Amino acid sequence: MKSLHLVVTSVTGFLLILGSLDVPDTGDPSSPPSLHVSPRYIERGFAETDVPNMVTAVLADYRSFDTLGEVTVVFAAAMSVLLILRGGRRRA
Amino acid sequence: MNIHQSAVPILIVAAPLVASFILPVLGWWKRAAAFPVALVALTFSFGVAIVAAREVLTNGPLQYFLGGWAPPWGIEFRIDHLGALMLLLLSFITLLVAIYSKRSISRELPEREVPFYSVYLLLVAGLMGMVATADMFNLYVFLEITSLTSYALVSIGGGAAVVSAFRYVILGTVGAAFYLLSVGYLYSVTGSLNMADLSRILPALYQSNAVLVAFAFFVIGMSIKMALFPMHAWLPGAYSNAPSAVSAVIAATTTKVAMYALVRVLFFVFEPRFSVEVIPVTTLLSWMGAVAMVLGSVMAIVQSDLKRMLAYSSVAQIGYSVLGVGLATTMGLTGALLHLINHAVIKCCLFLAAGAIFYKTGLREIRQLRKLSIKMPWTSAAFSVAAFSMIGVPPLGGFFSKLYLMLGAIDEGQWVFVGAILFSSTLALSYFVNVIRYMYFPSPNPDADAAVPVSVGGRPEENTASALSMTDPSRDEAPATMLGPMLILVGVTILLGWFNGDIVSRFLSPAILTSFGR
Amino acid sequence: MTEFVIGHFNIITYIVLMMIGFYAMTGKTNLVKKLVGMNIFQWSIILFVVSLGAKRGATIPILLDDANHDRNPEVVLDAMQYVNPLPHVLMLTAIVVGVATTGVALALLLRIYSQYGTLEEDELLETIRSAGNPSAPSR
Amino acid sequence: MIAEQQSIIVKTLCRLLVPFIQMFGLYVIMHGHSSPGGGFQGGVILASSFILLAIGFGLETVKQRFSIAAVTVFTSTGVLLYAVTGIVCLLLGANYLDYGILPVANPRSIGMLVIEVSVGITVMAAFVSIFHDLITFE
Repeated sequence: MKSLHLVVTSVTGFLLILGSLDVPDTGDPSSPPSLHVSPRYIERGFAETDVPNMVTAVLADYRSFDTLGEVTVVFAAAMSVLLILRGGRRRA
Repeated sequence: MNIHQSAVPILIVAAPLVASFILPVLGWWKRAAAFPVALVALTFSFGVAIVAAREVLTNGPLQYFLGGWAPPWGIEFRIDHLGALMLLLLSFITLLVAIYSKRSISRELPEREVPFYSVYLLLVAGLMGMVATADMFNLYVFLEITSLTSYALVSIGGGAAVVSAFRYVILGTVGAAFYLLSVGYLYSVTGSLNMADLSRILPALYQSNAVLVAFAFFVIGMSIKMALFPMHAWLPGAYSNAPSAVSAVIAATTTKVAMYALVRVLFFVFEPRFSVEVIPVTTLLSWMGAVAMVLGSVMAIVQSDLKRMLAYSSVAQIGYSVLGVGLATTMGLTGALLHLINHAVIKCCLFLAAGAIFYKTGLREIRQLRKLSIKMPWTSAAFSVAAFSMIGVPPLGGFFSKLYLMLGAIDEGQWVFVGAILFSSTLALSYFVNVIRYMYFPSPNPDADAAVPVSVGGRPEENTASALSMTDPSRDEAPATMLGPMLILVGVTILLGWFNGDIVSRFLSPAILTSFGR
Repeated sequence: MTEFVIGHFNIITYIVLMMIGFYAMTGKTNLVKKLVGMNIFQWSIILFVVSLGAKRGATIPILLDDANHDRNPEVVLDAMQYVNPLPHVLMLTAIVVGVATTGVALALLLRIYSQYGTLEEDELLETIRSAGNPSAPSR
Repeated sequence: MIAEQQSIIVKTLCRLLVPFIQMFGLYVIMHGHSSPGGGFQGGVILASSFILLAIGFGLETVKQRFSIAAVTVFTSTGVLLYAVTGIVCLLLGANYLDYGILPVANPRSIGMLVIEVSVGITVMAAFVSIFHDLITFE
């Protein structure tokens, strides 16, 4: 059983190394992520949103629906834990 | 096909979300308010889904820019014909299950209605969001909302449910993490997250290792989420130990939405030629589907527990749909999607019937269901019709989807798959007829059946009382709020059979042709 | 080979971490160790995606006060001057999701422990089987 | 699970640290526009201050200041505020969460501030709630 898990893990790792051959080098300024969508956030972010922190601008404006989803996950976790634990036996 | 802007998509998702956020505040003030609020939100969502379907049918796909930012910079919602049908199905089933859950939840989870309905609405919102969104990362967020809430809902079933839920957490997280990994690899070579944008950029990169690995991990991740055969370990425990209403909704929706996401990425983000020619993943998928069909049915036959049998039957039915997807032809995909819808409706109805039986009698073992048709005639009838539809008896919905799948396999000359479909359907016939036989025509020798110990679960005093009452069956039907949704679903499966041509020509074909037509 | 390792040190690191986490998740029988493995697994992926945003010679994606644009909204900035903010945003969400999943999993573990008195998977399955529950999860 | 009475050293240290942690949490939330930080980070810092208080002075002390019903209500008001902001934008005629339409000066900046604050409230309350549920279960 243990050896099966080792084999599965090694195959996964090997596949990922194989896939990484075509991933651009770390910090490469001409990699697709640096050239395709993100330049607009940097170049026009302040002009469009009035917020100097681009991470905040993307988080709370360009992709604010993702953030709503993120807060929903936190809310879901709180409600889930409440649902799982609070009905059971409880101390005071 | 022209795409037009519409605010309808966001309303479908926002209604259950906002209702879910309001519930804890309202429930703090008055606990009884939880159910009506949930019902109003789900009805609203269903109404908007009808409007969306009408708009899609008359004007073509809908599009919505969240925050007003155009894709690929912002997040986009897009509802095409297939998405409209899925939203209609999801909102309809979740509404019916919510009505059904009123009685069973107030008994199974007294005092916990507020968090239950809050989490239930979040599950609905997550499912709707997964269907509506056209952004790869937003899909991940909704996938996680769906997963987290399903873990919680499964775990409250009592007994071994917590263990099943933990297993579901581990496997579900592997699935979601593999999906995130694939999004990361796609992002590293394209720089984009929007599906339409990706489908423009990707064809030039089809030979890239990173894209191949991203694709492989996407398929594995989604296979775990939709419980395709070797990765189905979480499903039987989760379905059979969850509360009955939860089993019905999870069986009918979560795996289907994962399948929808798979179809969408396989054929609409990537071109069909990628998954057929560049890496032969569709061939692999169809073989895995065939194996799932046969082994799932075999496992279903040997189960003595009704809900567990239905769970293994789900593994087999998912195999049918995956087989159709793997054929990668118009006919195969039509069959796969039609079967997905049929299976959602039928399996929901079957789990609701199993839940109603448990609610009234406390019984879960198939062999204990003797003479149930006298005690609960309507529930038995609903179960039987749904079972016949699942087997594929002609005028019902299940027949036509299997027919499309067989025609698709014959077109491709894949006689092995035709044989597998027929064989698996025969096995389905045998395990469903076994249940129906106990319900309607128990064997003359009751001692052989009575030797089975009373099942664990439910309240012990109820179990003994009901076991006694079953020896002297008198009519004791499930309450109307539970019976109604079941009978409506039976009606829907008959209608799905009757109008299968309309569904294919108006909803499925336009969606499939956008990918296979070009 | 050397160039690959130097250019992709982030990827090598994350794959090693991911394999550790994945092995712990699937191979360990203790449920808490599985949960720890799950966390390592998620965090390795987060490391990977965050590292995609890096740009040589660029600074954090917050507008510099002393930049020559003088906070004039009309001036278009140079994209090469700041790192890519998008992976940071995405992974902030993924971190939150990971924390939320851990919370729910811990709650489940508490329930399992109070119900069965053990967190070893084989002992758990043994207890469930011997209790005669027909719907015990199979291995 | 938590000892009701800790030693004087722990209590004094908690008493000293908690106000500063809370202040820092508020700063991180409010200053997310122009420095690293934001609602989630600040919310977690605020939640940690309550958890530290619970460790030092026992859960009952915290409950007296921040009742568990209030925690649940806060969890949902924060996220409700977020969703309602989106709906207000929708009602004013723009897209969901398109703050540009809000009738204030610098609408996008203000809209984002509302979002950050609502995220902070929810995250703080949610983590306190999860902590409470995990700690009181036996």
